[in-house]
Amino acid sequence: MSPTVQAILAFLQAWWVEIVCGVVIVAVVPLIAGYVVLVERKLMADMQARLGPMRVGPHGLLQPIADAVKLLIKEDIIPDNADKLIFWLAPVISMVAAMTSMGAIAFGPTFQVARDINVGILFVIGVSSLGLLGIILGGWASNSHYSILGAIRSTAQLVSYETAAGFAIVSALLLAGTLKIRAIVDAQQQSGVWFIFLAPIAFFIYLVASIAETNRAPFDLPEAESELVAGYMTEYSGFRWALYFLGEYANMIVVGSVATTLFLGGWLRPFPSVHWLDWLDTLPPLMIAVVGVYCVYRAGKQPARVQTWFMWAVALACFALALIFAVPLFVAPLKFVQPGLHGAFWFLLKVSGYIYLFMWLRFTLPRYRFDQLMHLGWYILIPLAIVNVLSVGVAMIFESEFGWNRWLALVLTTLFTLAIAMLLVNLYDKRRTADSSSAAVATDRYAG
Amino acid sequence: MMSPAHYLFLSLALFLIGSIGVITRRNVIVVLMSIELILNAVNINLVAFSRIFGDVAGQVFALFIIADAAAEAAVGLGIIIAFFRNRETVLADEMDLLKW
Amino acid sequence: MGNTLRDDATQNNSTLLGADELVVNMGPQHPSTHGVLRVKLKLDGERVRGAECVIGYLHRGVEKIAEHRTYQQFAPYVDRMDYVAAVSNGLGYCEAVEKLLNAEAPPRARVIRTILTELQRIASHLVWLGTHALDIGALTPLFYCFREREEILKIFEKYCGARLTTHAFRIGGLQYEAYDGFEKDVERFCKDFERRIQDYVDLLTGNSIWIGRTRNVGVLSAAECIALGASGPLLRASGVKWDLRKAQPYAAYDQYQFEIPVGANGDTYDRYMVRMEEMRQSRLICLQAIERIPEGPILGKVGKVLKPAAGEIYHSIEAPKGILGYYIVSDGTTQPYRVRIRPPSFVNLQALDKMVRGHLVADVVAIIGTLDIVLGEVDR
Amino acid sequence: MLDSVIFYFFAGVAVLSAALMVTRRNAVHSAVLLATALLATAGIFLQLRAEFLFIAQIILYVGGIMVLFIFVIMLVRLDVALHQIRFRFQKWVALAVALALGGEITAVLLLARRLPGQGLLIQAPASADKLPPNSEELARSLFSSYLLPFEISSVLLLVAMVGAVVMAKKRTDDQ
Repeated sequence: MSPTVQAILAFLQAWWVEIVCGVVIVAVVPLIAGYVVLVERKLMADMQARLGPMRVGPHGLLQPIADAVKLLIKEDIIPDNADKLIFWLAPVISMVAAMTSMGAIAFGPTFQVARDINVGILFVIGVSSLGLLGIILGGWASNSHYSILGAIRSTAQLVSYETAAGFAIVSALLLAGTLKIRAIVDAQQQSGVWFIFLAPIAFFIYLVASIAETNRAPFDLPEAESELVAGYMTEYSGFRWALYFLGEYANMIVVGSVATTLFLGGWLRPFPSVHWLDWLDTLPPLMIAVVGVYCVYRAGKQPARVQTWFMWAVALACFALALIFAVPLFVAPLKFVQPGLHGAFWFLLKVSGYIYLFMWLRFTLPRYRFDQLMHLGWYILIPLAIVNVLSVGVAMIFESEFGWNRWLALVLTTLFTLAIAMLLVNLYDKRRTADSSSAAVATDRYAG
Repeated sequence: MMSPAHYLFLSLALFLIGSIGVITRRNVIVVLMSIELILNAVNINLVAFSRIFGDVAGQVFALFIIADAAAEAAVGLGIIIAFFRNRETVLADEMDLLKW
Repeated sequence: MGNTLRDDATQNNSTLLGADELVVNMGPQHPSTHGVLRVKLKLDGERVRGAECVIGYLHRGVEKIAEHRTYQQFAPYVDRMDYVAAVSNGLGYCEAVEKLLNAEAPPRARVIRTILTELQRIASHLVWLGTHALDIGALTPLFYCFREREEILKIFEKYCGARLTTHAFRIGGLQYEAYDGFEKDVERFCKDFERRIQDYVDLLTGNSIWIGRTRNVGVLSAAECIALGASGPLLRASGVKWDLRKAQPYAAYDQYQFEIPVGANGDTYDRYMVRMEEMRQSRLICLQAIERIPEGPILGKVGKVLKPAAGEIYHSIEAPKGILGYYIVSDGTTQPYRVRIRPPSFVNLQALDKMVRGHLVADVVAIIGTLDIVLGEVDR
Repeated sequence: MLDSVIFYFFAGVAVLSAALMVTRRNAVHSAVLLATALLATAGIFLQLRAEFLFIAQIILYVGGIMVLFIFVIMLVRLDVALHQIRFRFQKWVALAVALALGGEITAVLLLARRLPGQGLLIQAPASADKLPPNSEELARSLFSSYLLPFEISSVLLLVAMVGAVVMAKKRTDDQ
């Protein structure tokens, strides 16, 4: 064998785990994103007293596949004198950005594609901010006056909320003291409590900023503007549009996992180091078993026969999964599997909880106007985030220099930041309502 | 291990391309981009030697250069926007008036 | 955005930086113009300098048709004008012709007419609330509103067989007797509706984003309202307490107690509160009405062939959108010489240009929503 | 072996996209090519085990400055089909100057090794795994020995921000 072949074999020998995980991620994420879309449509329907997609497959479960096939078959229209190269490149950038940032995320103590690079969280944020390029180039390449406006607006929104998200993450990193994702979760294990309780305001700022960053819910201005600008995705159709769409949902998963790793204790079960709560370890199999029982209960009530069979199949799958989760708990030799398996369960549970919150907000809240959105970003969120970094830093100093108890320091500083937040909010409300009502009165006395 | 000559030649190549860009291109925005390229070439040298001498100072300085490049790009583009709004052009050789 | 880039570019040199007076079209096919309305917005960057409405896309020449139909034959056309509140259109027309014939509908017919008109007012306000909230971004209220409206439409369907363009009334009274169980249905709806209104209030009223998007948007002062001839919730939100049901009672409104909600500073939020309160009041009217529906005939002594004496009358009622007026001139034959209709949406639409000035593009959608216009009525 | 593969790959991408960037007619194309060149240099930083700079380069350069460039190109609504002649007689002069400069520097590099005593004292660089953790090391020296330049560059950034905003702001007052 020639040296190069040996070198390649050696390379594969060392890195085959990462390559396999990478391939799995690239294959599975579009599927997951598709099913997140289905879950969102079903949830929206449930909250709006209707049924949601029921036609394709039992309870609409094959809808994402139907959508994917439809989008693949759909004709790919390229607007005339659009910039062909960049028109093709833009959705690819936004999808690639979302996928690569997913590579560094640790879905469990064992499932991590990029084996713990020591700039961990920064890598995830840096690469997911590349998605911004995809949006701008997409807007520019489709060469229509309105998609450029839409692209500029969504970029302005993304840039301003990324700063706020950055500061929120900095204050969480202060507590963790390291950038490595695995080390952050271990830090939360040592301190025995999730960082959401130590820095609640940072979590709240990151929540709001991440909603704006994925262009969703009250901030979904650019592409959902019912006025006249229809957003940067207008000229895209068919598969290119699907790339953008999957990019958005993959981004949502990425943002959810960053929040879970930083604030919700990654793959730790609630109250990780409280030993008399160890029965919580048995929760994963129990929860899945409960879902199985619910499916059995619903199976009887299904109108069509195929739906009853389907419900039985789902129930069996749930019971099997519950068994897989339960086995390492009781069978001693399989004990080593338990952290990896249960960790992944807890992680995915928290991420889906976070995404559920995204969806919930989308169905209930109306949309911000663009200037209100920028006003919230620049005047309230960024200053508050900076003050929060300051206060967490000060709390850390109190704890290390003057030996205060960590909780006391953090609670005090959180209250201080809350006071600043109150000040910020009504300082600007008074000024804003003052000048906007004057704008209305200033209109000419048309009617004598 | 890559000998320092590799990095020197790479940064030289980037530096030359950047300077050609600065000199020949008429569009001021592309000139600014070429300046970014030159700064990048310098960064490569700094980091290469900081790696070879094992002293992290080179990387710190590279960080300062990135910060400065950001500031320079921001101000440069600000000037271009102001200039474009008054003279409707971004071509270097039409910027011949000191005060318009 | 129906316009194409070419005519947009020719009208002005709109480089993004130097975008001076930019004329942009909204509609006629546009998700939030409530029908085929084209609005030409004069924009200065983001601020709106003025709005010019181009209407007529839905003009069917109803008034001209009226001159070649007998009075009874024209009644169904009236429902097609404000297709969202067809029952109150019918009430207005029938009462106008009865006034022309100086006939009088029997008391039982008047009470049933009042109940159906109030139910129609609730349904029309529900459509307004659903679409208005959808334009501003809240997805859920639309489905809650349409769920309640479905109950009302079921009652209409049981009563006269039609849901939207009902043609429920006849000149001189009613065509159909109230089906048995009518009172029970209406009562069940009213009982249930009180809890439902609380759903919308929870979702929107206290919502800071909703307040942010509607407070101080599209302000109309009382004087401006009166000068523009705006009527209905627009007028009442600006502080003018004027409701024909109280000022010039018709049908059986004088027999019931209900308040007229009045707003303070005439912005979109006040109009929202006024209409929500109106829905509650309509519910109270229905409850009071079904307690005692008088017995008796449902059709007055109005002959088969209506030949009113030559003359002219003007009769107006309080439709959900505002004052709906009928000016009928008869020349003694069976066909009216002229039927002139004063639609509230057409008149309220004139206030759009005034309300939109100085606002952002995103507010134009909220303002069109709060005007609650229906293009069938605007274009006739 | 792996190092050189990575180095040649990134170096090739960097030089190629830089060369293309300078010659492209469409400004947005050259912006995208510059972004690829910057990403390639980030890759080279990674190969030199400077992870923090790798991520700083991505966030600041590609995520920040390139966005700024593309923003301005879009705002300035640069007419894409600006078919003006890109190069003028300067092109040949510039090429000559660059080649002369290149030749001179390569001469210095090659000769330096042969002249005794002038060459750089180059020992073998520390092997990869014994390197201290990069970001901690960087931070320690940034905030200890280089604290003053750090503060000065923050002031520089502040001044640049204010300057850029003032210049780019639409003159609504005196227009």
